[in-house]
Amino acid sequence: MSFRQARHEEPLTFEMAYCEVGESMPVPDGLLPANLVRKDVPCIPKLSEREMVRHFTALSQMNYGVDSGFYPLGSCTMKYGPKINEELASLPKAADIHPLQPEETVQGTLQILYELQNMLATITGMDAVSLQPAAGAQGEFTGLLIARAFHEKNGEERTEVVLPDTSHGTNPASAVMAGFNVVTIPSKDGRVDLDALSAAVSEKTAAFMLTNPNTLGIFESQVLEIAKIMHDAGALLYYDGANVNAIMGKTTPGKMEFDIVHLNLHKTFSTPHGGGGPGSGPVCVKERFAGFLPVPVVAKKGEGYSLNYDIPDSIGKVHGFYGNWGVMLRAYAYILMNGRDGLTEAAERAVLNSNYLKKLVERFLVVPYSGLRKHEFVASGSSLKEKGVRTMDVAKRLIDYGFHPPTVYFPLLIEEALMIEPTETEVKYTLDKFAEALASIVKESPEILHNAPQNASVKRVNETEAAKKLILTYRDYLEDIE
Amino acid sequence: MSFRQARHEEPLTFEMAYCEVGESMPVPDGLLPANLVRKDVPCIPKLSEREMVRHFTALSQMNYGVDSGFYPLGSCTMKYGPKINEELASLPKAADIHPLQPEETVQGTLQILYELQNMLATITGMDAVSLQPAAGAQGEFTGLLIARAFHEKNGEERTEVVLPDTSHGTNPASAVMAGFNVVTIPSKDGRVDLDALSAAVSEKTAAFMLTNPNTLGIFESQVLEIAKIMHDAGALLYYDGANVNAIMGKTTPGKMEFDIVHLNLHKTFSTPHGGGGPGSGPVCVKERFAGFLPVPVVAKKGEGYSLNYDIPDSIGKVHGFYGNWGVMLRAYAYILMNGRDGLTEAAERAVLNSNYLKKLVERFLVVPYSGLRKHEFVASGSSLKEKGVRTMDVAKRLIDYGFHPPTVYFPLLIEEALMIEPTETEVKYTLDKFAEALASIVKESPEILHNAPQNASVKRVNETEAAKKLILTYRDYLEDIE
Amino acid sequence: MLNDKDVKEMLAALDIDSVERLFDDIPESVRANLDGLQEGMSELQVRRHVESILAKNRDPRDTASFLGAGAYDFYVPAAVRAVMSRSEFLTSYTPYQSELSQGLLHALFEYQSMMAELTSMEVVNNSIYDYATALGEAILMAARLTKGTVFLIPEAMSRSKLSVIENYCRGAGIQLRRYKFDRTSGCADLESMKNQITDEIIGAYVETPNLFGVLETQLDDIRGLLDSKIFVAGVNALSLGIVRPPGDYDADIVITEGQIFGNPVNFGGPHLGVLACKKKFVRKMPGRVIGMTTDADGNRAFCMTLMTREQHIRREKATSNICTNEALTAIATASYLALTGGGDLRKLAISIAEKSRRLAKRLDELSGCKAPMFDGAHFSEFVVTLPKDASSIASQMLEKGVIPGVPLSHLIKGMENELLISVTDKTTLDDADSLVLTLQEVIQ
Amino acid sequence: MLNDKDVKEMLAALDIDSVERLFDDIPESVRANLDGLQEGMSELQVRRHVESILAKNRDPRDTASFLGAGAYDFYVPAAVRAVMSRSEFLTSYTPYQSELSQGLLHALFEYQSMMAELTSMEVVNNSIYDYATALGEAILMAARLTKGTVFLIPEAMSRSKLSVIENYCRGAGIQLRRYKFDRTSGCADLESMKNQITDEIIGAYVETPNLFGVLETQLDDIRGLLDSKIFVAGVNALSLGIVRPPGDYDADIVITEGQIFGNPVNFGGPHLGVLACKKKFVRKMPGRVIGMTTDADGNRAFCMTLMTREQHIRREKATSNICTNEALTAIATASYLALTGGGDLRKLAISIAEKSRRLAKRLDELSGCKAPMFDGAHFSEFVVTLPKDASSIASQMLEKGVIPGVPLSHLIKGMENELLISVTDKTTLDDADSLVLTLQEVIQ
Ligand SMILES: Cc1ncc(COP(=O)(O)O)c(C=O)c1O
Ligand SMILES: Cc1ncc(COP(=O)(O)O)c(C=O)c1O
Repeated sequence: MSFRQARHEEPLTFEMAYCEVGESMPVPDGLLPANLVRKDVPCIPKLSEREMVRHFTALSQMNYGVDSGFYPLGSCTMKYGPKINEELASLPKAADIHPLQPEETVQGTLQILYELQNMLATITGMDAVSLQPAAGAQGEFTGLLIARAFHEKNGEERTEVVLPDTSHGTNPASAVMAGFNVVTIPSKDGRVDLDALSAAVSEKTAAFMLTNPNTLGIFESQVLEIAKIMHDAGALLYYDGANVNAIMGKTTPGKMEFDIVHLNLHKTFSTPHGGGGPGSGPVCVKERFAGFLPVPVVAKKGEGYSLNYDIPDSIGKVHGFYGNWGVMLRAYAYILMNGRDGLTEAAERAVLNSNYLKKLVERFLVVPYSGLRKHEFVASGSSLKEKGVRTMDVAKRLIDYGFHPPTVYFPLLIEEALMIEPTETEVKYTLDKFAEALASIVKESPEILHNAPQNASVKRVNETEAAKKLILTYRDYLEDIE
Repeated sequence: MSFRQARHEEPLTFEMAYCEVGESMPVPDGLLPANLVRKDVPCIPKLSEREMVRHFTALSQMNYGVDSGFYPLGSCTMKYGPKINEELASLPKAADIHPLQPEETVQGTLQILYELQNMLATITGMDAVSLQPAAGAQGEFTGLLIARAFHEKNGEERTEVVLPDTSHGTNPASAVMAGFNVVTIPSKDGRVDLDALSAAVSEKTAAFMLTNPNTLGIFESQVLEIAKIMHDAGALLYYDGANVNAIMGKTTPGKMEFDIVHLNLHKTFSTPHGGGGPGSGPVCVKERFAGFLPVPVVAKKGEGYSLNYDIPDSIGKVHGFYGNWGVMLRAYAYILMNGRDGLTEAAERAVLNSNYLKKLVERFLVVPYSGLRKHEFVASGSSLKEKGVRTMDVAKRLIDYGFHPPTVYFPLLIEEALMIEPTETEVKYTLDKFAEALASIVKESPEILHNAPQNASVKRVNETEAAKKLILTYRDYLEDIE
Repeated sequence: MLNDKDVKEMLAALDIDSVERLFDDIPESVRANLDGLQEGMSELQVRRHVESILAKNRDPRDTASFLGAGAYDFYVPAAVRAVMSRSEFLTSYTPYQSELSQGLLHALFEYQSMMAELTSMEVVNNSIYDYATALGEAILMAARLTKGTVFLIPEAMSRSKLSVIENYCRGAGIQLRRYKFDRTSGCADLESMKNQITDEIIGAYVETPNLFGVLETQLDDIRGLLDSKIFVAGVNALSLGIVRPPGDYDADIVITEGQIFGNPVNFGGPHLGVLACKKKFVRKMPGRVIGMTTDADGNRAFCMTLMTREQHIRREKATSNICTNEALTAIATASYLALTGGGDLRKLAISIAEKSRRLAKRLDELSGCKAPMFDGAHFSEFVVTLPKDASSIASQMLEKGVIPGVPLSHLIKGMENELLISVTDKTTLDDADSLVLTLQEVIQ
Repeated sequence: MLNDKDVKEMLAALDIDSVERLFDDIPESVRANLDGLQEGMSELQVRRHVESILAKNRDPRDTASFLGAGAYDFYVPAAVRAVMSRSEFLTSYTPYQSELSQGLLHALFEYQSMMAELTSMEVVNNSIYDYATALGEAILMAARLTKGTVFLIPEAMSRSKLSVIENYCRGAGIQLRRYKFDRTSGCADLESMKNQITDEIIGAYVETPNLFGVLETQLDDIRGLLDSKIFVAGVNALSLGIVRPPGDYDADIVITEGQIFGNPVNFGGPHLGVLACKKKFVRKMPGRVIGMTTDADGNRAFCMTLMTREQHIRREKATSNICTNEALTAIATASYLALTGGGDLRKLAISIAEKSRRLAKRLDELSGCKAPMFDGAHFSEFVVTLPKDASSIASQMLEKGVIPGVPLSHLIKGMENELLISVTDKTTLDDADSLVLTLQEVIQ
């Protein structure tokens, strides 16, 4: 007996029911000027509640989440999120609060946000916090806008952001969105190459973006030297906090002399990833950048709390309201529940799991760079190339064993990369099983691997065809089959 | 592409984690007398929340409910239950109310129960209602205890309950539990044989139990004659309300001159069946039996509501508290939401679906007895016997097509019975698909049918071995493998 | 709903012009409509309507409450609710088709196994409606196992429970007789029991903790007294974290209430009647049982077994009429127990017993109060004797926002000044403080 | 957690004696602990703690509220929440491995299709954070499609939205210029727009209904004015049940807020930024897109497509930095739309427009009030002009339990006496009555 994902013959909703387009459903006279009236009823088929629920239930069974099994997607921290968080976030007093309610009617929410700001300041070792960015990437964008405003205020025109080749794709993309040119420096032995860094830094450098531990899972032990290089050059050190899960209770970006930090609440602080989102990417800064944070920041006001818009150098806003409150509330509950010891233990267990699994995987796959890892490690599938097997084949085959594959082909400096982050919520039993599966996959025939997966709801998906045909809606589909 | 149920290699919780039995976990001195202290810690392994949730999530995917697909289990009315019911039943003001709270603190609950009593009286055409029985079978038991008490009060010793051979298994079982002897009469043309009934009825007869429409889905049109026979003999007419779904808005047991009725709230009034329960089986009676109902009944008291224990001839209690309030609340919400027209339409659509599907099925299977059906119909697989195929094989093969099989081998008077109840919440598309599946199964080879199912999480289960080995706990299993 | 395209096509296939034709077999003489009901509402209206009515209830968030007596408001972890909401469990029914229902069967097998460990019994069924009906079924089962006609039950039994079992015994003609309790310890009076043990006796029911919250100490003696008669033990499931389990003193049939593990109090239902027994008695057991077996490929599989005991096969010869049971609450309990584990169950039981002790002690210090009333050992519940009528004290305390417990007079006769007090893991120190302070005020 | 059996075995395998060894690579000089945080709590404690803080919030159950301005408190059906709670959706991430994620991909493809129908656009992505950021991305996208450097936006735009798009435009060096509105109708002033259309113009953003709740009437004229420049339309998604969709007037890029369909207001987030465009522009679009394709057996399958636009492949050349998006709210919206269908959406839109009309009329009858302030057509929201400062009237009304709407001065400058009022399907007649009565009292 082995894993097999459910398979349901689910049509599209458009194929299950018909649109009422043709039916006359006039807009009452005089309700709108005639030239504004929509003639047709939108072609959205209506399902009964039974049909709708059954449809999405079937679809859900053809999807895989952390609650379905091991999901070692490197860099994404797919840890289990306690169910209590979901219940709290759906309480009417949390979910049905309107963002424009008068302050005195949202004191509960403001108190939680205020306390969360303080908790995150403690966890990061920073001084001031904005909870507004709606995801990690937006945190980066916000942080870089702050850096930009800071330099501008100082009358400096700094146009470049430097980052290592191991950095996450959002880092360069955010830098560009914030108006910077990107300078990528190569790594050395899996860490920042200090010489390359020194060479790249100049009076044009606005900031260096780094995640520590980096995306190879390696701790950048020379971080204080890096900080010195940057600060000596008048540039800032930006911390991509996606990997804070590995260091809670051991060190902080503040202590490592970073200037600006973003966190991914949906990673370290357990919000389920929702099939892609929502997330939350707070920005934490040292005192001298506090005046640049987005408005509003939650402040204490007498006995109560208020939204403070009075931030002189504020960059303004990056979200229509205050960011993803629903995610912040979950993070707040998670931090409360774990407390200082719980968070520290989470980091410890995450790192233990990662090093243990690395040890197992090293028996049959190369894991470039020796030494300790933090929350994740990157193995290379390059040894399989000679038998015509790519890392993607290994990934697809892992599906047949009931595991979600790791992140593949990233970071780019590792050939045929498999980036594995077990997280602290997994137990040894699962890690052993995963390593066993990987070990046997490595030995399997290319045929098997090329034809994987066999046990998912579909066989290997033709992504090339998708990009060529571009069927992006039901209407596209109807045109295509004509 | 076709249906395939999920399959997960789920161990038993006992195999996932270890028991802390061996570990010392002393009970503090003096907390209990030494001879009362449990020495060992109960051997129940502890899973982390992640493991527990993942385990039961995997198990759930290997289970099939109405939300998974068509579930035409005859007699069980597997209709879709609106999700709002679940939310209402889990509100703290519904779920966290203690049954022994003072009346003034549970006025909301009492009001709902009071209104529900009245609604059910209207729907059944009866005069008084007890919500206490926890399921249909307990409703029967309660109803028969009332019949018994009624006759006893009249100084009559009536020891027999008569019922047709089409009656549900709980009917005779309940009659015996209530202390009656059971007299079963054969049916004629799928209906009660009036001659057989007359012959069976005597001064010993306490009641005749009937469901109308009966379990063949046939309406007993002679019900008033039946009532006359019973009442002339001084016996009562008991209505098994499991099939009320078929007649709401068209007739009532009251109008049909039944004396005592039970309903299955979890069938007609949409509570999900929960893998076997909970249910709720209110008993509704004509005025002359009101004084025998279980205590308490909810009564109006001034502006408020109270639990009335002052019922002179009450049979007493059949449940530790007041029955399954959680189920009653769902039924209340369901009746509110549907209203008179909604309930009538539900019956109409249920009957339409049943007759339509019967029409389709008749093309390739015998459906004994001609004419209209109400909510369900019973087909016979007898024609397949010659090729060595039993109804159970057909049922198992339906699984491969993604359908839950109908009730099989009941009622007994139909050879190789397949008892099919589509319910009103299904659409034509599903009925057509089901009939298609059945049509092709009938033509499939015996090999295929004997080896079905192939697409469930396991292959055909060996029930004989289960009964022989009797492995009923993990401990039994350990002993067995030794 | 009834004028859509589907309906038209189906009517055409049936060759009729209106759905009404399908009801031609219902004679005019019995026609009746639903005009007594109101029109339907939208989901939003229903929600508002129900919420506005329920707002009249007071719940433990408003009002500190010390009610127990069979329903215990323990915390239900969110993860248990998450499991309960899995619609594949929620919307399924009795697993008649085992191949499609392995998930439920597997979970129920685990439920059986965990409950067996907890009670130290060999077999556990898949649920009876609640504690009281489980006791009723246990007595009927006991009667099937022996030739007797009389069953012994404790004098101290709540009216409700007594009434339920009287009803269960009525049909089978079983007579109930009562044995006394010791007025000092609150335990069973063994002399009284012994005196009544004759040939016609089926067996006896012993409750521990009993109505007074007192733990029975002479269980081995009772076993001895009963000899080959059937020993039915009723226990508090959580107490078994620290208290000797019934298997240990050789009980034959055990009942308990599973609600305490992962189910809300629900105004008394759905609850979870647990019934366990020795394996040699399993063929006389009521209700469903799941067995482990294999499938055609030899893989592990589960199915319902011993179905020939049940009504759908055996009809009037069945061991019970039970059909719809409380499976979903059993799943909740299984997930609760898996999340808790034996060790934490023991810790929880210890903390509850200690909390109960502390509270009793504080109440005992109030003038005119004695707590616990009885000498015997207690678990989570105890009786306090008050200087005045407990019902009226309780009413006065309610006005001050405290529900201090169940006046014993609501449960049995002749104990007017007594109040039954229960604590759970939700009982806070604040709750305890307000109980003590409010009681003090009221009795002054 | 860290002294269990597993840990011991893992440490042994790693040949170290303590987990602390795994942190030897973190120099002493940067060590820091979490002593600033408190100790952990149990789940029950966390629940109570959070609930007690949240109790300080007032929600629409306590307080009639007419707030809108971008967040709309429509009823979320229980069935939508049931779908949202399916943990296979909830706990998954971006469907990088399409074979294992067909369910999500399928649902998102349906989302794209339904939103395309609603807007009459060809392509819809899988979400931007919210409306304001979707607008920011839309302007950046427009800039990629043309050579211009200046983008036209309406004068009447809320401070927040303006600030967000200014930040989005900053890096790209896009200049924002404003076109005026007509003081009578509240619609765009076409002269003002026309005058500003020069070679350097990228395009223009038109909002309908706009900040004042006024529906733009001259959409075809605007399209004509803009010629080959990019026409970005911002709409109220529900209004499209009855109002001409942007595809109909040939908009190039469309943004809207999907929160209104099946998502709670959530104090402003998570919301659902919707971004649609013409298919010919899809390669310049930000965010994820799902395509239909086949699997190795030729069966229908779905996958993310055009990923070379995205940051994880394209890095600094990506069309956006967006990675984590709002997929779950898109699923909620898909399920909401499937449950509602086009016809009921139209009915809902009609009933909301009518409700809004009725309310405006009642307010207009109050002395010193004018509602709606503008002549133009409205959908669900309108501005009322009050005889006095709107902020202080709102404060006084709050004391009487009504939140009457958003004082316009909170959103833009120079409109002190104006209040923006919005209705939803949750707004009852009672709510409307208390708004009218309370306002009457306060302005007297
Ligand atoms: C290292 C790193 N940085 C940044 C991000 C971007 O964060 P988000 O997806 O929340 O926008 C990620 C997300 O995968 C990441 O792993
Ligand atoms: C006709 C009929 N009567 C009685 C019952 C028993 O009801 P319950 O299962 O609620 O005890 C059933 C249940 O299947 C039934 O179908």
